Amino acid sequence: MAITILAPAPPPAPAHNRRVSTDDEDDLDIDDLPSGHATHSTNIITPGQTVTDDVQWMRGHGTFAEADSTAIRSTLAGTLQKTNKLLSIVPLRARYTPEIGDLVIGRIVEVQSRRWKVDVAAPLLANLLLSSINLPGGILRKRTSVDELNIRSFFGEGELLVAEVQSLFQDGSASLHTRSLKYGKLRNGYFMAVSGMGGGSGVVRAKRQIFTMQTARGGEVDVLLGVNGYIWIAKHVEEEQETVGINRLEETASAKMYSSQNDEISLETRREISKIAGCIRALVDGGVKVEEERIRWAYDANLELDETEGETEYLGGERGKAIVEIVLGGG
Amino acid sequence: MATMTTLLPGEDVPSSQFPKSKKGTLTLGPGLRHVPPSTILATTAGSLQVDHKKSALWLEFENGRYQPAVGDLVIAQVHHTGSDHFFCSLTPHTPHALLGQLAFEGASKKTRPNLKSGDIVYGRITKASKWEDTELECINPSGKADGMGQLKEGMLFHVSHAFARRLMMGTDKSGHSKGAVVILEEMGEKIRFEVAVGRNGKVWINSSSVKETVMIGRLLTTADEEHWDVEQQKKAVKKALQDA
Amino acid sequence: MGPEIIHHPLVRADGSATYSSSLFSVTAAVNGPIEVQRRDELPEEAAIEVNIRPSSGVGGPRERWLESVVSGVLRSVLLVHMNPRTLIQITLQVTKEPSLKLRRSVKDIAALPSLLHASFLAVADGGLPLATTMSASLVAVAETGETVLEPSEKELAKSRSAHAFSFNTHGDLLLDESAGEFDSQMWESVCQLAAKACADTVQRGEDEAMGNGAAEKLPWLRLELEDRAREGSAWRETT
Amino acid sequence: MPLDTSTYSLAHLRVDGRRWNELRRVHGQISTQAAADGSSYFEMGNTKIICTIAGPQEQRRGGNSGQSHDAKVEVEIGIAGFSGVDRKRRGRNDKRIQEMQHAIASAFTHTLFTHLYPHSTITIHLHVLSQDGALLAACINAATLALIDAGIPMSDYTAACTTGSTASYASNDEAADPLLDLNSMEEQELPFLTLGTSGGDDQVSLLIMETRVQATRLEAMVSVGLDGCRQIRSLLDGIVRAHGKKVLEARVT
Amino acid sequence: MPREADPSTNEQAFLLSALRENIRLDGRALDAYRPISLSFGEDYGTADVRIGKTRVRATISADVVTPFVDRKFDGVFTISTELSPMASPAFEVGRQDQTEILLSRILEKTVRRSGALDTESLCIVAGQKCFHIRADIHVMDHDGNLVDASCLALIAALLHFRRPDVEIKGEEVTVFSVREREPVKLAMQHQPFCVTTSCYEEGTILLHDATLLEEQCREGDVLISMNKFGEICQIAKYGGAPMDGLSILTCTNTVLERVKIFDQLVKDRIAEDEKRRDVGGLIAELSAENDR
Repeated sequence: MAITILAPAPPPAPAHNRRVSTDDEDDLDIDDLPSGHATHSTNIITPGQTVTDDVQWMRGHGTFAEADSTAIRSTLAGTLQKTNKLLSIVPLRARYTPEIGDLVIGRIVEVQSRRWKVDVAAPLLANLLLSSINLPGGILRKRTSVDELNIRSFFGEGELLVAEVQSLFQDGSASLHTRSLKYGKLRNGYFMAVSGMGGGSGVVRAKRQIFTMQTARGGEVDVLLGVNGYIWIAKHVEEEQETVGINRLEETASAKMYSSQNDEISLETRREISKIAGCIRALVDGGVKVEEERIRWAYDANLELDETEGETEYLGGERGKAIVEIVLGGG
Repeated sequence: MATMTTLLPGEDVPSSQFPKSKKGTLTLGPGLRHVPPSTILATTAGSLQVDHKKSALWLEFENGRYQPAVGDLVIAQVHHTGSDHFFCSLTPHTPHALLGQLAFEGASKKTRPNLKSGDIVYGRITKASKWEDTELECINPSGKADGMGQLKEGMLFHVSHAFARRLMMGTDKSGHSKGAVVILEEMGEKIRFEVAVGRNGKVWINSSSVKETVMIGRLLTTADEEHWDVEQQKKAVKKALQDA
Repeated sequence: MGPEIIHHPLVRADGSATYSSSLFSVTAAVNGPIEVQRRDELPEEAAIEVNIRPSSGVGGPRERWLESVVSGVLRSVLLVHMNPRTLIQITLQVTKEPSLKLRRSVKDIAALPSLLHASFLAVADGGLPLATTMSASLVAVAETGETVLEPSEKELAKSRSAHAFSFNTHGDLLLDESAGEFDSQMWESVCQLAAKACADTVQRGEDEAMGNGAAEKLPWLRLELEDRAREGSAWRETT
Repeated sequence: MPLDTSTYSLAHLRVDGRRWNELRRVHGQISTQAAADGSSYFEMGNTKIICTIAGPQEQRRGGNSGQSHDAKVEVEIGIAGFSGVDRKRRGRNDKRIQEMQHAIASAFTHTLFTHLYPHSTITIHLHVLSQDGALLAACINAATLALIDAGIPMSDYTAACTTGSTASYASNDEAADPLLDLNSMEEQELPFLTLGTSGGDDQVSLLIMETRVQATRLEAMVSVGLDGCRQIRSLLDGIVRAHGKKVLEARVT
Repeated sequence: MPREADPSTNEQAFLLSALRENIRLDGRALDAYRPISLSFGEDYGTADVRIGKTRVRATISADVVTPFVDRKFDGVFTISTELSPMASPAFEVGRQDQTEILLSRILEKTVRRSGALDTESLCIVAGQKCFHIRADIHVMDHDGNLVDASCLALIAALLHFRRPDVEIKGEEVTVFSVREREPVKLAMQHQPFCVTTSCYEEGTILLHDATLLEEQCREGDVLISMNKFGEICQIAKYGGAPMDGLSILTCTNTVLERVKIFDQLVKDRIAEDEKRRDVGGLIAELSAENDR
């Protein structure tokens, strides 16, 4: 192993000069900051820092005030966000906190008598009630005690699913549902986890979280971006749109709905799936938010680079940086 | 009072001691078991007590863990909340007793009492069996709370379950305390306070001042630990009131 | 000399007792019936957990063996089916041991009666349901073939064999552990001696045996338990 | 090997050339481990630590903590066999390590807003790569950085450092000088303490001393320690701000 | 996994409101201890300490072992603290509990690391034979303040203990049993005691000798071990509510006062015990014999 001798580091800056006092820190111009979700200040605020001691502001997420003072202080490292009179701190990075309507990908952790416990990368496991899933044999079918006994035939431990957050409990844990044909069990693909919605670089809430990509050699590939940072990349399976009645369609769909058997996936498709995963990983490493447009750009960028620099399977390192550069340059 | 009969574990109750009752049924209290056809054995060392009126027999002993029995009034501590029960603890390290969320005065599916873990309630045991969970309620058959329900504020003091039983015995016709504990009565003449006694060895006291609550609680716990007789109790109450 | 007994020496435990004979001193604490861990749960009866802690050092195989013997005897004395799916937890702390060097096996046998008495008294103090009263005794056989009831340290050190027995009030044998060399004839005579000794500790006061006036035959166990029972309802007399 | 403390009184310079109130080089990085919810790498001189945070996540079953409504903070410290001079393997049950785990966990339980995450657990994993004194202090600083990275709300930074006193307890020398941030050689010879503060007003949240010292010397040691913690806090703040700036830059482009 | 039951909300709230009025549930002053009793067993080296309802027993024993290779001139001294369900059903056999770890660490730092026992005096033949002094702490009843009680019991037991006398003739080492020759006292260099201060209300209320309920309700604690000469042997403030640096310093003053009381208590009890044992001046005679 080669030994590298590092150059001696410079002595630490004399810390005495940098007094920890809010007066010296960049003054925050709360008044000038535009209100709204999309914008936050570019100043970093750190834990314990006083945001303001003006009583006109209300404290939101990421702030606190000590019992005997009116000063609003930060509890996080992040940026300031103003919504009318409400001040909150958006952390640079945080674990996913569920919100109603979020599309999430989860993994079954525990099967209970009438519900599943699902890991969605949140502080608490999410609940999926037996009554919140589509049962095979039609949406309107009544739930029976037989279904309760057969609960493992729908989802077993370790299986993956895509669902929507239906409601939140008092303690902040989510209740999920899969009562739509686009939700349900996941198969034929590859799972990856990046950090989720928490202000960090990861999956962001976008118009479309599920989309299909036409790949160069491997046919169509589905990409499902869970807001919680879990991502599923799978072979696209055409729904058999035969000339059957609407009821019939549901029946055939539901028969396959809870299958855990993968279809035949060609080597080419597998390779394309791994390339898309590589692109996403490169984006995350480069601090770029993960969303449909950026993934498509990254994929195209990689194809281009394949031609100019030769094909490679590993999309990290130099290749990753090159992809990110192209993406940031606008595709 | 007749000489006391003391029994050792495994000894039978002499038939001469059976209550002379017109009723055919005998009620056996703690410390005794029935072995068919007609033997009654002691399960621990204690003194035999007979109530001829109620045709009841039981053994009295001092120490040990509280064993739930139907009809006992107890002070229970909410441990956690289930979908339709509160899981309560009667004594530490024993399985939880169930308290129905609707077993409160005026409770309905819409207006359930909001008890959090750590809150205490005064309730009655409705089910006690070695096979099933113990169950509690805070409501009379008539639908009234009758003093039961959540105990707010105040302080909980821990005494032996035998002492708690004595505290709950009340007074006889002539106004004498049956349980030979007069602290609460004596104190009640001078100070206003609320009290609830649980058979599980817990006494809840609430008064307008911290000092008084502490004073009453300490008198009770010391009386229990040091086996004060009535005279000692009276003296101690007097002294405590003077010092206050 | 009768053994020395302290009732309820501990505050936290549900029942406790200290038993001191000329050889050993043991403090027993019992907690129960309490919640049992799933792995130890018995569907029809209470689980019994016995823990023996030597006065110095941590317990080893010999303590584990003593624990199994003690819990076996207690299982036959306690009405375990009265509290199914619960735990009765007994901790025995040895605080005094013979200072003379004894053979391992003899010392273990010698400890048994003290351990059993301490745990029985603690269980009785804790008000746990008991089927019967029990007593235990130690007999040593000297090199001369002479049997000695409740031997002293020196007698034990010089003994050829040592025997621990336990009987309930009906004279049923609950425990029989021996160490050393002996034949079956010897065993039988020792057993009879022990049975008599055990019965003596709980005989009724009115019995004629009392009239003999033999001081060492005082039914100490009965007296202790009765005293205790009276104390528990002493308050009644003051009214 | 006895430390030659005599040179100190001459030049007022320590074995590594520092003055009495000088910290060693402090270096920290944030978000070093992509897979963790939060992570950091922290150096105090030659003491080097990697910290990763898992959680807040649902409490494992069987914990049976029933009544607790707040998140539980757990700490696991792994000391690499090659981290010290003697290649001693420390088992999981080493009481000294368990004590450190407890100290760190209870220090952060108080500064983190654990009530925001009911029934969940926050696990702090600390991997010690190299030790050269101030082990506990470095662990606390590393954990502070990683917890900030994990976005878990806290009332303020928790910053820690060690202070010692020149001359061992044998000589009751009133003229003993306090020393800031001891290296392992100094720790072996001199009485020292680890001090952790949270919040600006010298609020001591952790203080551990394991060596015998005259009570009269404690005051000087504590006050030097408080000053050291202030320095550490501002250094930590600098690390967080630099990291934040980098993240924001990437986001804007 | 059993654990100590949490006190009810009412108890916690009441305890704090009482403390705000400077009232403790047992009527003590904030810095007062519950009645302390210290007694010794028949054998040497057994001390029984009761602080209120808390009861701890320390037993010292000695045997002869080979010293550690890296410490040829030192004897071995170990302290064992194993909590059993006797003290509280919350303690499980064989599982290391947080309370147990901290108790054992504090005793280790207070007594062993501070050099209270002179381990060099335990050496018989360098590198070959030395005494192994073993201290067993048995907690019999747990009603708070285990650390202070255990530390007191341990120091008292160490002072009370006598190890067997030895004689070295060339290579030959004879260890005399208690019956053969009067055993000798251990060489103690100083007697440290630990005092726990519990804090409430953001460190504004400080009290000593907390009961179990008071311990369960406290925000933080500072454990300080000192000897009567004013030397601090150990300070441990593990997290908890932050405290003013200055109030920790003032803490050490009250701790020192308490330590002096402990020191005197142990001294008096030891003297009483020796007097009791020394019936007819027998010991004096024997020790005189030993001295020659």
